Amino acid sequence: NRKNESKYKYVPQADISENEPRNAVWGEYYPLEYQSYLQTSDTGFVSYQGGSAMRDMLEEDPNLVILWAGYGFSKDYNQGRGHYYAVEDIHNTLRTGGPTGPNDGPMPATCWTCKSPDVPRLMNEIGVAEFYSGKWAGKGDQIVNPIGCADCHDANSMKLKISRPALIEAFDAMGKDITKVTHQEMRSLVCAQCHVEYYFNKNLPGKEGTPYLVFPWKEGMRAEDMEKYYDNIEFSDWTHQLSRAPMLKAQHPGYETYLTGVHADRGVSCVDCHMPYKSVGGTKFTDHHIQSPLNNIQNACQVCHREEAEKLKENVYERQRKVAESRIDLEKMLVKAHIEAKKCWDLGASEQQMDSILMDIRHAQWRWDYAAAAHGATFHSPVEISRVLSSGLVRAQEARVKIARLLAELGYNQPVEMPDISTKEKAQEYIGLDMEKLRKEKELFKENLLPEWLEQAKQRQEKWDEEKVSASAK
Amino acid sequence: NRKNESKYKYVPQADISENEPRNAVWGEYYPLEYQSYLQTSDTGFVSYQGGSAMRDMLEEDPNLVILWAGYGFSKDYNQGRGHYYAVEDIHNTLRTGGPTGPNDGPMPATCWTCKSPDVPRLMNEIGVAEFYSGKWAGKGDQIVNPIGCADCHDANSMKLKISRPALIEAFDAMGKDITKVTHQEMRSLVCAQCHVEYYFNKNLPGKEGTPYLVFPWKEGMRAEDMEKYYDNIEFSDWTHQLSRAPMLKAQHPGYETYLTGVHADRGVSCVDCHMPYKSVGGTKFTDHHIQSPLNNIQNACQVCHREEAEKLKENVYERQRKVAESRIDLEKMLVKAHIEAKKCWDLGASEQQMDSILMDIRHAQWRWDYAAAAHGATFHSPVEISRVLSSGLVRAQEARVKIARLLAELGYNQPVEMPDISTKEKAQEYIGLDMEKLRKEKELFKENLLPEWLEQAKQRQEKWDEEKVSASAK
Amino acid sequence: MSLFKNFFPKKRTGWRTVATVSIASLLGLGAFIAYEAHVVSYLSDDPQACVNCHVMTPVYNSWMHSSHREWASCNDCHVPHDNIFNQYYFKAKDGLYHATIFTLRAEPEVIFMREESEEVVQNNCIRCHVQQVTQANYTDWIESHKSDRLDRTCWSCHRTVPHGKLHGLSTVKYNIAPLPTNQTQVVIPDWLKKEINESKSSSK
Ligand code: HEC
Ligand code: HEC
Ligand code: HEC
Ligand code: HEC
Ligand code: HEC
Ligand code: HEC
Ligand code: HEC
Ligand code: HEC
Ligand code: HEC
Ligand code: HEC
Ligand code: HEC
Ligand code: HEC
Ligand code: HEC
Ligand code: HEC
Ligand SMILES: [Ca+2]
Ligand SMILES: [Ca+2]
Repeated sequence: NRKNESKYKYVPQADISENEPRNAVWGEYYPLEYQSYLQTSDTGFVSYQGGSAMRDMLEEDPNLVILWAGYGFSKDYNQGRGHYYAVEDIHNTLRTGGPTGPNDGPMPATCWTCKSPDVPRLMNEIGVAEFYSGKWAGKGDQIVNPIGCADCHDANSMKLKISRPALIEAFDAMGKDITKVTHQEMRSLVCAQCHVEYYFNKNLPGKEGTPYLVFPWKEGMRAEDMEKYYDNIEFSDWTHQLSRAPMLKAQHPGYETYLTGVHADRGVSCVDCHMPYKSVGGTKFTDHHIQSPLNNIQNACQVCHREEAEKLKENVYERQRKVAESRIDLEKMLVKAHIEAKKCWDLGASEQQMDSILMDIRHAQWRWDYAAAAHGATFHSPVEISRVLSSGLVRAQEARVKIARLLAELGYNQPVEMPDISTKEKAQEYIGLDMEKLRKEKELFKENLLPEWLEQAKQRQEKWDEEKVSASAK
Repeated sequence: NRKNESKYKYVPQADISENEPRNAVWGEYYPLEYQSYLQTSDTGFVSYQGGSAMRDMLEEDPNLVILWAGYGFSKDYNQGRGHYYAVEDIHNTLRTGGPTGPNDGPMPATCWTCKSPDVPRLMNEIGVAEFYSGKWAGKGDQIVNPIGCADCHDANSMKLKISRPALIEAFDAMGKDITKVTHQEMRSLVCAQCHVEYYFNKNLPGKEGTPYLVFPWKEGMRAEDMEKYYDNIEFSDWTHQLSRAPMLKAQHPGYETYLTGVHADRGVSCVDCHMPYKSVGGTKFTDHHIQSPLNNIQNACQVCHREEAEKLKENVYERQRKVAESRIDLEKMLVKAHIEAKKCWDLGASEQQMDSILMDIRHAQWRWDYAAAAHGATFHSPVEISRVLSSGLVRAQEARVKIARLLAELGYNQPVEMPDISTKEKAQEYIGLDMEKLRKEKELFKENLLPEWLEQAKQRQEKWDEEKVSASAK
Repeated sequence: MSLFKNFFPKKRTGWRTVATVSIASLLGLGAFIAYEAHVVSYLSDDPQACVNCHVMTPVYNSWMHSSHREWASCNDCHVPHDNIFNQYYFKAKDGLYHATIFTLRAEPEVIFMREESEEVVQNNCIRCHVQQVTQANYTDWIESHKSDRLDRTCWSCHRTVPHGKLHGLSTVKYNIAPLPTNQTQVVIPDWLKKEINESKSSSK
């Protein structure tokens, strides 16, 4: 009957094995989705603060180098590009350094988690904790396919699925059951596997020493809730090189901030805007060209808002511009606070004198980063982001007032001189980074180790095909 | 012909004279509108931060007493109630003091401008500048009818009209022509006659000495634009009693802030929310019960938003709560700044040392007031209001850092002790207000002068009726 | 020729006069109707064109207070938008019909859309909202939309779009503000205009 017919029309009898990481294999059965997915390789669109082009954030805003002094992000930080580049970009970033062998380099294997459908495959093969163990370079030969079908889909039914343990565990920690969500919620939760704040917990009972991927949602998802969570477990990502504050790094809390906005309130999912329906020759399908919706306003916004595209774009930019004003004000305050705190140390301040100042700095910068790191958040939820930034401003000013008093006590009662950090290069020089060396190491890695990884992966994948052919021949 | 017929069929041939100030006279011809207008006398609705009840703002938030030290608002400040009470409330507020005769009291006649339809009548009779001249008490017998029909309507055609010169002059100053606006814009501009920031300019060429009512829009309507305007003409409303900063008072910039919100962007007027259509029996008409739309969500919001009333209310409260957080943070910072600045003076600081600190305080508090004074603005335009508050926080922290350095220089290097201002009474005592005396004066005014005013007005109005009867008898 | 001759009545019967007069009066009547009802303005897209006729003011005012004011004018809903020819054909036909009823004073107290018009409106709802009511990814919103668009009218559920729940000529009491029949713009009363001009010159 027709019902069955439609069932078969939409669910082709695809022969894809579970956790198949190669998008092209899925693409044979779902060419429209695959072809649109491939378009995430396009880097031609630039918006006011987003888009698909490679944008060097440190160059656009050298303040960041100071804020992250002593931490990897001060070496290299770009805006996210399309999913197609996930693996390429993690190869290239200076943050992963230039490993020369499987046990070398600054980063743990956990860094791979959000970059590829090879991840669920490998987790399935070796176990989750085992996956997170060891150096980043230790699994380089295993992970080669950029984010794709197996990250979000079940190979048999094509249903949306959660492929990453961290999200399931985070729901658990909040006392929620991720298997009880609606279909519409799934249309955001597939993204929440990656577009969320995270940290590496090395003290999980039974897994001590492994940098286990955890989403810090136990106390809630607001900036203050996560801050409380981290304060409680006395966690810090690094110690600031200038101020010596115990810092937190916020990474893209995209899902958390989206939830506080009016679109989430109205049941609009990530997919409604970033993967709207598209018609090609009478066939409708979900556009897998995930990108800035401003490059696709007609399908992404005008479905619900019958405003002119120019006006809608201006709505977005206006919110982004307004929030950026406060964000940049807070940034400048933080730069001053770090450098002034350094002056205190230089003049012989004691730990005890610095204690509460450093906590203020930690909290102020956490709030700044929470607001800044989720690139979409200034549109997704401008009122919440403004609130968070204001609370950051309050803490930064507290720090600076205390610093002024302390400096006076230490005999220095005047504005602290600020270094020239007008360009990325100058700022990196100020904090003493040897960029030449870092770049050189990366070059060597790309000449030596990387080609080996790719060759091993190629052989592995070819073997799968042979196995499959011989299996179906049986 | 039939066209003329329709004119008469739908516009009753009311016999109302131009500038008739008595709402009941209009009410004879338009009973539905009049009766709904009368409901603005209802004081039964209280929302999170609004509603029609009398709310003593100084009691709810004693910080305000400190912020306005030395200015009338520190004596008495309530949230606006319904239009029905406009005249009663200006009689009762301690800000207008207890005048004993026409040339007595702290306030100028200009204060009447936004309180009554007697205003256009009187302006027409004696002239605009003459209206603004003299003391508030000098015109008390003339102004007795609360805000009403003649403020917004033409008596013949019932069309919306602008009855206040200040709005027309402000459009002029911006190079705009108010007669060229659309009907929909008029549905907000009638409100913009009063719900706007204003100041009294005593230096207008040709009108020196008269506190002429001016809307400071020449440079634009944003907080920074008006700030620039005031800075340029070196205007200040008063000198702060504690910090001696040259202060600005922002009064309800409701229209200006509304314009920056998404509803204005989408063509939604004040009237759409505050005076929606209403059905009674088989008739639809404009609900003249102007009030918080949260007391009327069905007509005010659900026409456009098919959300549940509870959810819509929560949307409003959520925005108000978030913005209130930053507002209160800024308030607390400003209280500290004023009191710390006072300490500087006490310790012998020089004008020159204080100069830039006081400008920072002026600017920070102006921004705070711009955000706080328009009670609706946290919903009308939460993103813009947040932006303005953040910029206030930045200026307040600049002031406090400078103060900390200056205090150290003056030999005082520790936190300044804060007085107990946990209640309105304590705060008013701290700034040395003799509330007993003020209340006493007001009592005397209400016993002696006020009854005279009302009696004179009654006689005047009775005479009009007699004249009319005899005129129609001719 | 002879056939033609026989077709007309005999010359002397005076039919010519009758015909001339009646043709002239028909044309005249048409012109009158057209003038009386502003038929020409009816061809425009300005909603005020519809309110040339007071019968349309209740619907105008309710539209004015509806969620659709900023997005859809009368013609967006009540005139076909499938092709230009159809659009103007429908307008002309409809306009003459309205004008005739109006001039004859035959308007009912409560007007109903004709079936023909209903179809037009239904198609227009769908024209704007097609994605919301057909697209699979919005079925979370309201699952029945896809079928509802075929077997019932949108406004059987969305009863207030855009004219509200009350229908009928007397449902709006004073249609004051928007009436083009009452075009004298007030905005600033004369006395105030004078005052301001005087005050301006005095300050120079
Ligand atoms: C929980 C998921 C998750 C983990 C774990 C994760 N990332 Fe990412 N990564 C993302 C997301 C999401 C983006 C895109 C952010 C954006 O720009 O919106 C991203 C972007 C990137 C980029 C491209 C942009 C840039 O910063 O230059 C690099 C490189 C990168 N990550 C490296 C890493 C490294 C190194 C680690 C380990 C320290 C890591 N990632 C851990 C989710 C993750
Ligand atoms: C497996 C992890 C993962 C999942 C699942 C994921 N993302 Fe991403 N996303 C990333 C990473 C990593 C990047 C940055 C890639 C880079 O810069 O190399 C990224 C980049 C992006 C970008 C930036 C693209 C551009 O052109 O600038 C957008 C937008 C985006 N993701 C949206 C989504 C949405 C919407 C979903 C869910 C439908 C989703 N992502 C699911 C990891 C993920
Ligand atoms: C970041 C998450 C993500 C990735 C990666 C992804 N998809 Fe999807 N896909 C979705 C979502 C979300 C939907 C919409 C499902 C819904 O609405 O129920 C979808 C729908 C589909 C559908 C159903 C038909 C349609 O167009 O709506 C097919 C088939 C599909 N995807 C194939 C693929 C293929 C092939 C790939 C790899 C090239 C892929 N997807 C990669 C998230 C993803
Ligand atoms: C599936 C429906 C849907 C989609 C898709 C959608 N929106 Fe919305 N949008 C809404 C709803 C619902 C609201 C809340 C207002 C309301 O209740 O009408 C809203 C509110 C807004 C607002 C006002 C909120 C604010 O911050 O002031 C803006 C601006 C906006 N949307 C822009 C966009 C843009 C730009 C896009 C595309 C990138 C988009 N929307 C996509 C449904 C949607
Ligand atoms: C209402 C529409 C809407 C929804 C829902 C939405 N986004 Fe966005 N998103 C946008 C817009 C608009 C931008 C701004 C793009 C720009 O600046 O070019 C954006 C930006 C982003 C960016 C940065 C892209 C870039 O170009 O740098 C990421 C990543 C992102 N969103 C991910 C998500 C995720 C994950 C979710 C759900 C948790 C989500 N979005 C929900 C509309 C939406
Ligand atoms: C430009 C118009 C305008 C002028 C001039 C004006 N007011 Fe008002 N007044 C308002 C508006 C609008 C409100 C309602 C504010 C609100 O609560 O939203 C108000 C409220 C009030 C209230 C009731 C609330 C309260 O503060 O206790 C009093 C009393 C009052 N005004 C007194 C005065 C006095 C005294 C002056 C002269 C110094 C004055 N007004 C000048 C427009 C004006
Ligand atoms: C002639 C000046 C004037 C005009 C015109 C005016 N207002 Fe007011 N409005 C006031 C004053 C004064 C108050 C405060 C009255 C009091 O507290 O005694 C007020 C109070 C209010 C309140 C608070 C009512 C409550 O219950 O809390 C609202 C809401 C309001 N006005 C909205 C409007 C809107 C909407 C318009 C235009 C349609 C408008 N006003 C036109 C002067 C005016
Ligand atoms: C604060 C401004 C304001 C005041 C005061 C006011 N009106 Fe109105 N009135 C309006 C607005 C706005 C409309 C709607 C006009 C429109 O939509 O074009 C209106 C509409 C009307 C209408 C047209 C019919 C309708 O209901 O839409 C009548 C009649 C009317 N008012 C009578 C009165 C009477 C009588 C009073 C005094 C009791 C009064 N108005 C006081 C602003 C006001
Ligand atoms: C005449 C139509 C209309 C009325 C009346 C109206 N709105 Fe809106 N509202 C809109 C439009 C249009 C938007 C912008 C979003 C969009 O484009 O869909 C919006 C946006 C919103 C938003 C999202 C903006 C934000 O700040 O995040 C909220 C919340 C909202 N409205 C609540 C309300 C409430 C509460 C009321 C009643 C007091 C109300 N609206 C009355 C048309 C209206
Ligand atoms: C989209 C709907 C909407 C529009 C348009 C709108 N308002 Fe409001 N207004 C509200 C809501 C909702 C509140 C919050 C009421 C509360 O807190 O109880 C409010 C609050 C107010 C208040 C404070 C009322 C109180 O109870 O204290 C005043 C005064 C006000 N608005 C005047 C205006 C004026 C003047 C305009 C036009 C310049 C305007 N509003 C436009 C919805 C609107
Ligand atoms: C958004 C679409 C839409 C717009 C815009 C619109 N109408 Fe309608 N109209 C309708 C619908 C739907 C009905 C049927 C209402 C019902 O039966 O409940 C209707 C009914 C009518 C009727 C029949 C009488 C009645 O009260 O049902 C008239 C007359 C009419 N419209 C005229 C107009 C005029 C004139 C305008 C412009 C001022 C207009 N319409 C704008 C959709 C629209
Ligand atoms: C000359 C006066 C006049 C004008 C101008 C006019 N109408 Fe009407 N209209 C009428 C009358 C009379 C009726 C009642 C017909 C009946 O029900 O017999 C009517 C009925 C209607 C109906 C319901 C009957 C139907 O056709 O289905 C609609 C819809 C309508 N008008 C829409 C409009 C629109 C749209 C405009 C402007 C573009 C307009 N009208 C302009 C006089 C007018
Ligand atoms: C010319 C385009 C157009 C036509 C025709 C149209 N609409 Fe709409 N409709 C809109 C727009 C634009 C919105 C507002 C969407 C937004 O919030 O941005 C809207 C909003 C709505 C809403 C949500 C707001 C509300 O009032 O509940 C409903 C329901 C709706 N339309 C139903 C209808 C129906 C039923 C019809 C036919 C009678 C119709 N529309 C005809 C453009 C149109
Ligand atoms: C059986 C009743 C029914 C019918 C028939 C129907 N709808 Fe709906 N519609 C609903 C319900 C229920 C909702 C969701 C709740 C709401 O928004 O009122 C809805 C929602 C909508 C919305 C989104 C409103 C928003 O919140 O922005 C639009 C637009 C809409 N419908 C248009 C249409 C159109 C166009 C048609 C005709 C093709 C139609 N509807 C037919 C019941 C119906
Ligand atoms: Ca983190
Ligand atoms: Ca002022």
